[in-house]
Amino acid sequence: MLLDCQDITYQYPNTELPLFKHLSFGIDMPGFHAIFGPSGVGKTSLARILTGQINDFTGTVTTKKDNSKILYTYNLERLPDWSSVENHLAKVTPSGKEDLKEVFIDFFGVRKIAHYRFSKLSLGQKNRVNLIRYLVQAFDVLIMDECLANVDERRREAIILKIKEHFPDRCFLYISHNVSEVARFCRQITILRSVHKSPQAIAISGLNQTKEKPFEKETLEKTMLEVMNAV
Amino acid sequence: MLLDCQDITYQYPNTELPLFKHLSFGIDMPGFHAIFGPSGVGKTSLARILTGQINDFTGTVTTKKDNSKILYTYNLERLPDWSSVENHLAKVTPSGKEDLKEVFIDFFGVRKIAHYRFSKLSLGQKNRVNLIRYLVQAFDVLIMDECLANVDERRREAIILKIKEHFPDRCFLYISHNVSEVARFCRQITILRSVHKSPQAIAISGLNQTKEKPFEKETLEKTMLEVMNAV
Amino acid sequence: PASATDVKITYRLKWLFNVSAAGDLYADADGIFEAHGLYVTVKAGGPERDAIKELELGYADFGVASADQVIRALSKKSPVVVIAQLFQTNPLQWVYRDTLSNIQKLQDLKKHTIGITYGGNDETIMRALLSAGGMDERDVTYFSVRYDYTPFYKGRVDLWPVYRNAQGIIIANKLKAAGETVRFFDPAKHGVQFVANSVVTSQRMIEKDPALVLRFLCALLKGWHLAMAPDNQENAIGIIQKFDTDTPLPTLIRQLASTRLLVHPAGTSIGEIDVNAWRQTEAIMLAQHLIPKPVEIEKSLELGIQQNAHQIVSKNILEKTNVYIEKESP
Amino acid sequence: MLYRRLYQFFIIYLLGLAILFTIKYTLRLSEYVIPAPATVLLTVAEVYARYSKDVFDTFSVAIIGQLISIGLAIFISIFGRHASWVGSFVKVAAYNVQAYPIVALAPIIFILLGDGFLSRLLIAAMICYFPLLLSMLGIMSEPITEVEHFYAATGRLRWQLEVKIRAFENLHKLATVIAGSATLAMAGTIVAEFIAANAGIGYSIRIALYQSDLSKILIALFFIGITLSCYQGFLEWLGQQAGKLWAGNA
Amino acid sequence: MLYRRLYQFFIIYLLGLAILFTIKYTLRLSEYVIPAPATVLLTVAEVYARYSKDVFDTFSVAIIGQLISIGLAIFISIFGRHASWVGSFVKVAAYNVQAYPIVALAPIIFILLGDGFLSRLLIAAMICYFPLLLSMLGIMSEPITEVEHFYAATGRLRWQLEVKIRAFENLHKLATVIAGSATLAMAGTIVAEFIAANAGIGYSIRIALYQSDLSKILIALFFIGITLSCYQGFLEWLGQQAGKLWAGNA
Ligand SMILES: Nc1ncnc2c1ncn2[C@@H]1O[C@H](COP(=O)(O)OP(=O)(O)OP(=O)(O)O)[C@@H](O)[C@H]1O
Ligand SMILES: Nc1ncnc2c1ncn2[C@@H]1O[C@H](COP(=O)(O)OP(=O)(O)OP(=O)(O)O)[C@@H](O)[C@H]1O
Ligand SMILES: [Mg+2]
Ligand SMILES: [Mg+2]
Repeated sequence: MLLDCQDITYQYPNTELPLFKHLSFGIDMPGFHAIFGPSGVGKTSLARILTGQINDFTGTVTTKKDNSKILYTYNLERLPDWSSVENHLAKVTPSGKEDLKEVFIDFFGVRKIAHYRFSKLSLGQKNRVNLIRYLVQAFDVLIMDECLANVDERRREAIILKIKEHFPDRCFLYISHNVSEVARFCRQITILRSVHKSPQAIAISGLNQTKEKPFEKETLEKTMLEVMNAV
Repeated sequence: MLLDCQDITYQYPNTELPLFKHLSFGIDMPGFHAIFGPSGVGKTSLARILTGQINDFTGTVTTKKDNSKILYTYNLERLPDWSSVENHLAKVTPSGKEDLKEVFIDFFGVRKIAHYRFSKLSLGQKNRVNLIRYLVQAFDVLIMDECLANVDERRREAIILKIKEHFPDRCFLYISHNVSEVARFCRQITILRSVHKSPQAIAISGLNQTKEKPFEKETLEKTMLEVMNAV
Repeated sequence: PASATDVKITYRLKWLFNVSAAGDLYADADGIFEAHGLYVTVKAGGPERDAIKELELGYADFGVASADQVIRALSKKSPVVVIAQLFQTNPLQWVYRDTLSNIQKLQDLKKHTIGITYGGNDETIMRALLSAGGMDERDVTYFSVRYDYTPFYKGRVDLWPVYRNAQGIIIANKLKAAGETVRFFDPAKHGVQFVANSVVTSQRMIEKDPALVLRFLCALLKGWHLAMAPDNQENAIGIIQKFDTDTPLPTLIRQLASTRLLVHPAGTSIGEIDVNAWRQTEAIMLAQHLIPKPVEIEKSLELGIQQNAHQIVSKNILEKTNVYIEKESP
Repeated sequence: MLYRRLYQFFIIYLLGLAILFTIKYTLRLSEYVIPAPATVLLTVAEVYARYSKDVFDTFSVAIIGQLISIGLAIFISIFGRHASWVGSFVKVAAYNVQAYPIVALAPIIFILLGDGFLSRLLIAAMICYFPLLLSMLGIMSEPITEVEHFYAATGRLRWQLEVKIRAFENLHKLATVIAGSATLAMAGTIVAEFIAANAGIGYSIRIALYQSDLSKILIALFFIGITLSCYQGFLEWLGQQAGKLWAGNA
Repeated sequence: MLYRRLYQFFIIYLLGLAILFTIKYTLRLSEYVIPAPATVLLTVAEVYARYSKDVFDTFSVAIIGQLISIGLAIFISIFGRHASWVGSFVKVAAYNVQAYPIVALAPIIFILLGDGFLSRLLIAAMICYFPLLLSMLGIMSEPITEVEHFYAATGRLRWQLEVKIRAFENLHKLATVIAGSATLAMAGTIVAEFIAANAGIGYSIRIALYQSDLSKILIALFFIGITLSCYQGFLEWLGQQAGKLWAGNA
């Protein structure tokens, strides 16, 4: 198991009912996976449990290497505004990853605004710039919490494919509300359901589309339906 | 014309090239309309021009009644955290609209978290709560800038239909990156294109789906294609 | 008229409650004021206080002010009059260690580092002394004095200005405890008569109710008499201690003794207004351009009232009975 | 929390004494420059009752003074928060008054208010309110768009609401400054007493200075420090409680 | 902007005079209590040269003092920003020192530093740094998650960066406080001169007080006010420039 959550129960302080009850799920292979579920079901909370930002839960979170690096990025993050986006990216890029960074800057379409301060960017531009700085870091698991939510679909799909191409052996947990996208690009789709249902998490395998391997319409629709029904 | 923009040219201070050049477009009937375009093309900027937050542009923005009330809401807004969401909603609901507010609270699925402080909500819950307080205000035009971006599709569609049902004679400008959604639910889709293309704005009519009138798959795909090509 | 009935009066001192106000406090605490039908609030003073201003503003009816204050006030047309002079010798003197050669003549000041409060009347006095000795600032080193005595303690300053009867005693004690002895340099002994604390009131008061002024002054002087009377020391000390809680008894006794010598030196009467000293004070201030032109100080010295009060008081001090009230009241 | 404050204060105080005494004994300074520990102890026995009473007296004035200055700061920062003419006028006024050393203003204050409680209070407040004013100005003049946008757009953003929003978003900063300003209220009152010379520990300090009695001053400082540490602790606790209440255990 | 500041200061000053003079003439007070306008003018002619020089002298000390206290405040707030033992210790220390009235500390300061420039500077800094400290503490102890998350998650959040981020996000507030603290630096220096030095406007004020010469004090206050208004204006301008530069004309 790359990542394994067993029997997780958690309730936020002074709330009526628990958010998770005996929640279990696991990721056993690298790839571009999804965590999917209705708004408010607990995706972000789960991510914060995985990264240890929440630690007063019961149950166990285990990773293959016990020093696996789990990074978490979300769509409200900001870069400091005291210098241009490109300077910041340059600063936080580990040596050896410079070329990768340049590739992403071009491919994500932020080259022509790379000399702006972050605050001047559009939402989608912010999303992309922020994602780049995470991609060039060292990580085993990267949790992407709606961190492309404000990017247009065409570009978003291109970006996802690019990521899959560059990091075949890393593990991504992609949190998004776009069913078709999740169904098309993700390998394992972990569906979070309300605490009343059990099991609270169900795994569905997606089409895991790549540049090489396009998808068939029917399977997509089947999977999408499967996902929607599972929720 | 409900809303008419003629020959708008605008460039942000210390940027290389203008964002809009002789941009013209208009909305001639009420309904649920869209402003669509790739990330960074200028949708938010355009909205800020329409609401007068940006006023050093050239060109004219005219509305039917010259005192038309244009409201703008975006997905990063916050409610003050000193009391519960329901208190805030109650406070800002004009008398007469209380029932409407209650309807939305139920229908948008925020009833069970209405007693939380805003900061405790999930992104999608925040989106919905914020939208409710705008819907109960008096307005002629409401610009919704990705203000449902973090809500799951199923709920989002339901919400859009609800809005259309309740406000047949108001004008909405819905900014979203979800092509199919825009194509299905919007009446007029104004497509913003990069400043190099001309005209910079193209109008396409969407399926304008309502509860009563469902849509045909083919037309949807046609429209979606139309939109994607126009961009 | 006010003089017949009981009156409320506010009396503003020059400095904090201490031995320099012995008589004032005595008159208050021993009920002498009441006995004279006066209900007096005695208020402590301080460097930021100015009795003369309070007279004008009506915050006080009588007050204690130093001569230089009086003369400045007069030169600015303030309607103030002097009704008694509390110190016959100015308590402001300079303390120095006896390791310093004894200062017998003014020229002995040469080359010494002398503490002065810039703008204070110790500066005025020192300049007067220097010019009297045919010297000026260049012959000595001035050192600006402030709240703390450290520079003197650490020997950076040779002569330090103190109130002989108050701080003087305290410092002498401290150094004594450390096995050092001190001397005091007294300007008066070198011909500089600079008047210190005096009792003042407003022109208005004198004109409106001279009897009241007389009555107050009598009570006050009686207070001073009893406070200064060696055979009455226990009472005096007891009263001062009530107000000045911070000074230990032995110190207080020494302070009182020293105060006696300043207030009631041989051949003077308590409260006596030394006109010549006042003239000299004015002359000094004029010479140092502290006032633009003469104020004719003697015009503002109420010698009459003072002598009148003195006779009454010394009389019934001798009789040890308070005949004054019967006399006055109709 | 409070305990820590207290014993940390003890450490600091003792450290201070230690330094003084080392100076004394290394430089062989005599008793009258820096008193020996024994002397200090004797003095404690002599004055502790009176001084603790004085400090308490001063402290009670300080509290009132602080309350006043908080009110004052809020008031001025509300006017001064805009770049408008009035705003800048109020600011210029507030700043200038502050620039004048109290010692220079004191005589004028006494002329206008007479001596006693009122002057004492005013001076204390004047010394205490300015830091409050500065941070409040900073906070009040900075819009919080994501929150204010709705109210502004729907014409609901009356100044009370604006102030409330900005205060709330900066609750933590405000709490820090207010708690800290207690210190200044105390210092202010002491200075006031020092000048007005009629009551409180400030008055006692003046006398001690006049009599050059360092040991008394050291003791006074001790009482001041301990009172203040407690009050500080209390205020911070209060701030946390308020925060919890208002922000709902956020 | 600067012009406005200046003439607003004039208005305030004249208002103050007006009040004094009204009191004078309604209560028929002599020259001694409140001088007549004519006298004040004469005094101006007499002392303006000396006083403006004095004020300038004081002003230059004040600037250095302010710089020092800014440094001091940054230093302490960096240590004090955490709820750690050291943090609270530093804070307790800083607060207590502040609570002690300078006049009471002065003797000790003089024992340690001797008199003259250094003590003067120290006292000025001590009076000026505390408000700075308070707001900086408030600012530095409040995390800015959306910005800091990445650096923390990737182990890059060294304290320098943390401080930089929090300072930058609160640039406007900091600018306000720093500009405002100039006032305190000035007041501080004056007080220092008042109790210590033999130079500067504080010293002149003390003499004027001894000679109970209100007109001189009024003139001193005028020079202080005008110098300060200019400096204030300059600092605010500087703050804006710095902001522009750092935040890129944001
Ligand atoms: N700090 C908190 N205290 C109490 N309840 C909280 C807190 N944070 C989140 N919640 C509640 O927990 C639930 C799950 O929140 P979470 O943000 O994990 O949902 P989500 O799946 O990320 O939703 P979305 O897709 O809208 O982001 C929500 O109902 C929310 O109200
Ligand atoms: N204040 C500003 N100064 C300079 N350039 C700006 C500013 N705000 C936005 N821009 C630039 O203007 C362009 C349009 O921004 P805008 O936010 O309108 O795009 P958008 O269509 O809303 O994109 P998105 O869909 O990602 O929100 C972007 O390239 C952005 O970099
Ligand atoms: Mg979420
Ligand atoms: Mg946008």
